[in-house]
Amino acid sequence: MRMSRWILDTPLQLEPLLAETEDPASGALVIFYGTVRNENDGQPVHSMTYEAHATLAEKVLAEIEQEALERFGVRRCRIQHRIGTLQLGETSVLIVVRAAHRDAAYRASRYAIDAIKQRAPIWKEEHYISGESRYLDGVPLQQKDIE
Amino acid sequence: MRMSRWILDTPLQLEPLLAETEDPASGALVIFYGTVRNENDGQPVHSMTYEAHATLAEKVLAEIEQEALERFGVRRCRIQHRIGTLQLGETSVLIVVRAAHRDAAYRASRYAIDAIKQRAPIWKEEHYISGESRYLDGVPLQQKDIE
Amino acid sequence: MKIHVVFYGRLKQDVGAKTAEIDLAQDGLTVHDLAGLLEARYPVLRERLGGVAFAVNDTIVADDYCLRDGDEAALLPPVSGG
Amino acid sequence: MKIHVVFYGRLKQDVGAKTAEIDLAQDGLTVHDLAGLLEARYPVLRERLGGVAFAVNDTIVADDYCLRDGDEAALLPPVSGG
Repeated sequence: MRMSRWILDTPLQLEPLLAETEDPASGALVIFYGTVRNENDGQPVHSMTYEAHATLAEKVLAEIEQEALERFGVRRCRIQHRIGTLQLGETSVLIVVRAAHRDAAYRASRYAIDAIKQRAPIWKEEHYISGESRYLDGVPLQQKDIE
Repeated sequence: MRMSRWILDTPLQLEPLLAETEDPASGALVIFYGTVRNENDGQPVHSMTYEAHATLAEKVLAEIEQEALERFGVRRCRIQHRIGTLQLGETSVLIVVRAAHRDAAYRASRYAIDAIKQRAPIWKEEHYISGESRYLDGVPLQQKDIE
Repeated sequence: MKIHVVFYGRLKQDVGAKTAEIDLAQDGLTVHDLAGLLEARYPVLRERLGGVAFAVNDTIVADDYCLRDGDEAALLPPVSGG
Repeated sequence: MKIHVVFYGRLKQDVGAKTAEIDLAQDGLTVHDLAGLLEARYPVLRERLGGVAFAVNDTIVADDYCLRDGDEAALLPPVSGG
């Protein structure tokens, strides 16, 4: 377990990210939170454990931030992902994008969360009310995605 | 000047909207902030004054919230717009959408801000560093949009 | 009949007032008629009214809407919120 | 040569351990060779390795990547973050 700019084992906080990304030339701010919800495929969920290959995940999240800036011309992009066991409603991923205009901000935010789900070496294990746990099926990592 | 669930003459606050929309069945939360930026069409901006036909604007924003819920199947949608004179970086509009999944949340949020810009009886006057002020060109309201 | 008129956005600046009162002997005024009266009183409105919507008692109405004594008619220029 | 192997996600559960050590007399082991050794030691991996990526020292590498003494090889199953 460790703390970094991208992977944290403590609750994710919006305020520091807003302060870090403050920008008078931005007119649009889009924030995405992924949160633990109370059911999946009809099974009542109790909690969720997230595990990451932390050093590689940090590299990938930093790359995705950079791609968002370059591809969409947004002015700020910050991503944080939490690891450890999260209760219902807690935030697993937080993305802050600021841009001059809203179109780029929405597109970059959406790009970032989609890329995280495809490329970040992070795994989740769902714990159900029933007492059972299950690793969710995921997306195979591709070498080209990361190098 | 008046306070309501939709039109406020005081700084917009995220926390009360997050509390109001809390929902254990939502896994995605998309927040949009429109903020006053420091230039428009190359002219340095000093501040911005927003004026609304408050009672009609409240009706329209409530309708847009309802449409977001119905059209995109999101679980929560709340919109607030500020009126009065705002300084650089201050928030003019705040939209909170919660949904089971991210696709609906992004689409509903985007729908809401686009609809606000088309249909809410709100006007902005930009004040420039030069001392000049200008009402921005806008979108004519349509009768069918509101009734 | 009396109509209370409210100008929003740049119209307020154009006519130099936030409100105006229309006071007529006869009844049966439509929104279209009201627009004509206002253009006569404020010639600057002639080039503006094309993009203006009228709201009566918090509902946007058509040109042929019949105003009643005491109505509030709001003139809403093209909007720029968000 | 020694290779430090780390299992992530469900692989940790499958093999019943977070890490494993590979200790070999000869050098020149590729990631492909390592996968074979691991399958021999943990038969449960046979049905898993198709979707698994290998990272060596924080970079995802190809099957023909040549491991060096002391490398850490991470086995990364399909991901499900976000």
